Amino acid sequence: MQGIPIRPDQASTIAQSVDHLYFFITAVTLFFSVLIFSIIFYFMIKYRRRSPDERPKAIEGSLPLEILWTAIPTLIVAVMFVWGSTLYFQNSVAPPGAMEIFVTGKQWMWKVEHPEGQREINELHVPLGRPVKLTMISEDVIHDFFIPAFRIKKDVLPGRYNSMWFEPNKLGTYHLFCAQYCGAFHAGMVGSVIVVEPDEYERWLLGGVQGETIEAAGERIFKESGCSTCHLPDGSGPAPSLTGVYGSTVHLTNGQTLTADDAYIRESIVSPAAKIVSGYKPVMPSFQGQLSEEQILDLVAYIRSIGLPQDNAKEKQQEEGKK
Amino acid sequence: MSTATLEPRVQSPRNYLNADYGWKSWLFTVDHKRIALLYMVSITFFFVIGGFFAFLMRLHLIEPQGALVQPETYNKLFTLHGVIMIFFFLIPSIPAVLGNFLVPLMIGARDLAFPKLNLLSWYIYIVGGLFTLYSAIAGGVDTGWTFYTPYSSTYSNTQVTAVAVGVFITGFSSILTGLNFIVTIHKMRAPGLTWYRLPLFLWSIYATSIIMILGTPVLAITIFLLALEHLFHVGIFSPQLGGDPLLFQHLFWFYSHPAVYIMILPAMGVISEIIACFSRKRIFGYKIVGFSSVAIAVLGFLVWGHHMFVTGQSVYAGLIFSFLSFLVAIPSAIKVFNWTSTLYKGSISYEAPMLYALGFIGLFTMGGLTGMFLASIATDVHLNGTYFVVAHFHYIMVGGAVMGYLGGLHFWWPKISGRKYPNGWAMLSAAIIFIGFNLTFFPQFVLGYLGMPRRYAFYPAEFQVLNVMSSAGASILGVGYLIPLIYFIWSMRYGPIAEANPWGATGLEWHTQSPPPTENFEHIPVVTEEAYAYSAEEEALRV
Amino acid sequence: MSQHIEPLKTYVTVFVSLISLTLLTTAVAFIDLGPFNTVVALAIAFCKMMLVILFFMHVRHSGGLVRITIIAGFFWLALLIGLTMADYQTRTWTPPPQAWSKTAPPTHP
Amino acid sequence: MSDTQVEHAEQTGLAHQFEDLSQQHDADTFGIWIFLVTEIMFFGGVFAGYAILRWFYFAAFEGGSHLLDIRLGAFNTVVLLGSSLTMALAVRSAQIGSRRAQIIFLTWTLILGGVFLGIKAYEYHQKFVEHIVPSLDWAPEGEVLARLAPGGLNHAQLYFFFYFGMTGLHALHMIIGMGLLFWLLLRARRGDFTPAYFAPVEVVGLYWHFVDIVWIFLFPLLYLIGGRY
Repeated sequence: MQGIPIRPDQASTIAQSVDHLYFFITAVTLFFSVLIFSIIFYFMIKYRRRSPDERPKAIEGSLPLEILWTAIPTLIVAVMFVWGSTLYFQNSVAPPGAMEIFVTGKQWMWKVEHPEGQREINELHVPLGRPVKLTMISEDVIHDFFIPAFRIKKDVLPGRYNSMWFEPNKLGTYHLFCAQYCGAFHAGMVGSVIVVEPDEYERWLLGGVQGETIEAAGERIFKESGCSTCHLPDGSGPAPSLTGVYGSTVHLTNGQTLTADDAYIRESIVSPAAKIVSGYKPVMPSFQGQLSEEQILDLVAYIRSIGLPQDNAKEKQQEEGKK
Repeated sequence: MSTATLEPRVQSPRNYLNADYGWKSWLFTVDHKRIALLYMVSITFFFVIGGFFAFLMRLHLIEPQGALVQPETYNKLFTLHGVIMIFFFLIPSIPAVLGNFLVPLMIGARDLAFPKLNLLSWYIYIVGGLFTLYSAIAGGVDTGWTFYTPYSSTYSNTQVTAVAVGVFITGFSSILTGLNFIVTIHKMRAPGLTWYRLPLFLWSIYATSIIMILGTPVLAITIFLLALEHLFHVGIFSPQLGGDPLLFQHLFWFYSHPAVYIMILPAMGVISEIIACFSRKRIFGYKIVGFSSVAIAVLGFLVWGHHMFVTGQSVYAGLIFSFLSFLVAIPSAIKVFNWTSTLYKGSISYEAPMLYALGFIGLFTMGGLTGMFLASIATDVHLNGTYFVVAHFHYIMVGGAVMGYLGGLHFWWPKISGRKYPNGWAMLSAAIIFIGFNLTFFPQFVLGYLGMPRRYAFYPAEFQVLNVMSSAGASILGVGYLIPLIYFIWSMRYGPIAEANPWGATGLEWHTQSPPPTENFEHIPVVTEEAYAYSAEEEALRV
Repeated sequence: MSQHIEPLKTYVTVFVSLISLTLLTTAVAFIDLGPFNTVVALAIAFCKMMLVILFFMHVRHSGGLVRITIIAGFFWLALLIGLTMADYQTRTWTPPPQAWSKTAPPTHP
Repeated sequence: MSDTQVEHAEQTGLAHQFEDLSQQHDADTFGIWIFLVTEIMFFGGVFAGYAILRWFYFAAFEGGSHLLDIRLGAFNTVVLLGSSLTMALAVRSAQIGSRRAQIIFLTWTLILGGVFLGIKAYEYHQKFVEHIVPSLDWAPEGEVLARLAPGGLNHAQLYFFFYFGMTGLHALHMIIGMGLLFWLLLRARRGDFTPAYFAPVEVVGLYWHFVDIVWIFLFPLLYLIGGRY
């Protein structure tokens, strides 16, 4: 350690742009602090009381001045708002084709699952220069996945998928923190993010225990948990076929329609009665508490893989949009 | 204006302090001034406890692996530090102590509109405090003062219910105090005391009361529901049954963000009084400063979502809340500019209250400006939940609100106690607090930017240097807070007798004797002048 | 005390209107109006509230201060529900997730 | 004793901090209005939660709502509106200085409040019989189960939590109000209230009307979800 650290690493594509805004606000803060401090010091000396009976003239105020120092801060914060929001808005949606990694938070560890089935705990290996989208859920309380070097964080909620994305642009090992208080060993829910060259990442994926891919795991759970006995691929069972469902428009018994996404698939597993597909009876039991969030993620991945092909899904959405 | 009673104390010492004796005369009093003193003693007690917890935390954090306690204990320390400091010290500090003492005096009334209700508020506060102390003794609570579900409702097996009940009960104390102030300011002003003649302290107390009555009930019901969840697992804030943890956060922050303004607005009012008095000038832009208090109170209700930028709140709601959060910065900036301009061509003297007031402006400016990092979503994503947030709100709440409270205490102490305190020591303590404070909390800005999350019982070694600096500053700060405690207690017995108006201040409270008689004024005064009539012309008119 | 004393007849008329509105809202519940059932029920409740506030609570003869106080109360309630709802209602506005793809082309050469 | 204090002693019911009864009356009524605003926000927290979860799980809330007895709900609304009328008349009697009428109307208000709570208690009892009390006795079966199942049992439990939470909070306010009414009744019998001094009657009256207004909204929000056709 050399002296006192004052800046975290910049290791993602957005880190630099966030820092620029950070420096801008810092500059504004410094400017106004110095301005106020020096004016106060100047007045304190210049207008110090020279005799006990001194009575200064009353000054009521000045409208032009009030307008001036309302307008200037308004302009400055307007710039900050637009700047900060644009940056945030741009970064709120992952670019198409980002590779996806699943994260499950649990008191007090992070479980990471790569699409090829490689699993790790409290570590996250990612390839350099490739956008990565994290889909995250918690098994218990609220956690928060925070990578300071990437300038990103997002709460990991129980019962709901949250996602965020980043594109690492610097090799190295960086801190991973839980930034939402989650109980006794909150401070121990830390790990590291390891950015490696893409080919090294491929090698890493192949190394270690050669497990099944995430879809394969999902398919296995689909069979083991008995899903496949009702959800027959041809739709002849008591439950709708799941082939081609993901990304498609689903019609419900109450007349509503929705696009089948991760949240819908998850809800249908844990509280199947909430949204019943038109033409079917609410006979499915809830799997809440029987499947872990990791297993549900595997199932979601499997149902995605038998869903609409991506191009079709896009076209379909565009059609819906036109209507 | 009524004539000040300036008879020698030896002959006519009758005042609210010696009007009656014995514990019953205190515990059953309905005199707002005595109730203010009851509050003062109780919040000082809680401040010492909360401060002690903070001291232990800073001591613990000297070493990366934690020097003192187990992580579980550390979690309880910061939770109780937050709960006690916020609900049992900061929120009642200026309103319930200085506000209670001064509101009737400043408006020329004999008491608040509902004196019995006022006493009831104190008892409610004490009952809430006892629940909280019980929870601390019975094993503590480890949810953080924010009580986020589902951790607090389902997973924490500490004394969540006791502390929730404590906070719930104390909420009603705050509600009733706010109600009392609003009715009193509306209905009990002395003849001639129009809204635009009110001291700015009353404007800010009024704005504070609005937040207290509109925000606190939402906290009360939220905490109540939380306690039900913890006891019966009803699940509207927990996902097991389909409830939503973010719903809790929405309801919680609907109060808890405006609560920050409950702490800072009265301090701003105190600062306006002090600056006017010690520069012998009317506050520059009186009306604008007054209305900016109300603007802060109203806007403060619209910004709570900035605590939830990274929770998975909708992107669009985030944009709205970010925009509104920036808007709150503007009335705060206006206030700072107006205070600074008040000094222009003034006659500035440097007594202890003025040092506290100037310290307030400095620290509040820093605290307010660093708030912009957190209002801007892109930077907040990085800084949310880190030590940057901790540093920011301590600059506002400790650098701002506590500085304001101490400044006000120094300013009105002669009126409250009838005694003077040693000015040299007071100025020294103001300087020590200012230095100690900055040393404690400035490093935390850097820590936050580096990415150190808050509420960590142990941390990576590279953060150690800054943490040690912070802990060192905390020990200086602790000394700074001890000194006033000692000389205030000393002055109650040994301090020189204070005259009715030791600072040469305007305002009705200075026109009655020190300490005031139980009924405040012999005759209800008639007000014929604006607030802060310090100029020679206005002075001449008065005589 | 220059309090306005409402004639007995007013109270009785208001009471009869309130009862009628209660019967009306109950009756409407048995008619299918789709989502408008809720709207009508709340509109009727609002009318009933206004009757109680204006007549039983004498706000018809109260000063501006009381009126502002009441309006402020409901305004803040609307803020609480409205801004909270603003979050929930707009959550789905963000683009729906993309379907599965694990072979993303690297964006950096 | 100063002059003002002598005057104070002459005006019955005047507290020491006020100049005259008119100021006191103003402060008292304004005070209760402020208090009612805090009550709006207090109930508002639950209403906000209700609004969001009902929006999430409309079907479940609808199913739960249909298990409530709409006739009892409507009848209770009428009872409570009646008590509001008698309360308003009690205030009017105080204004015109009729002690007898005050006592009669206050008694009727108390009785109607009691009837309301009695019916409410019966409804609560029914929920225990049907085992649809969230977390304490949650085991719906038979037809009840069949009606709740479409919306999901967990979510129906949330509805019933809101049902008990909101009506319970309302009933608590009723009980407090009845305590205050009883106190008023004692004071009215003693002849405390005159056309010049009746602020306590008016203040309790405003509170009672507010509690009535809360019920005016609870009735459609809990009993009439999604209609009954």
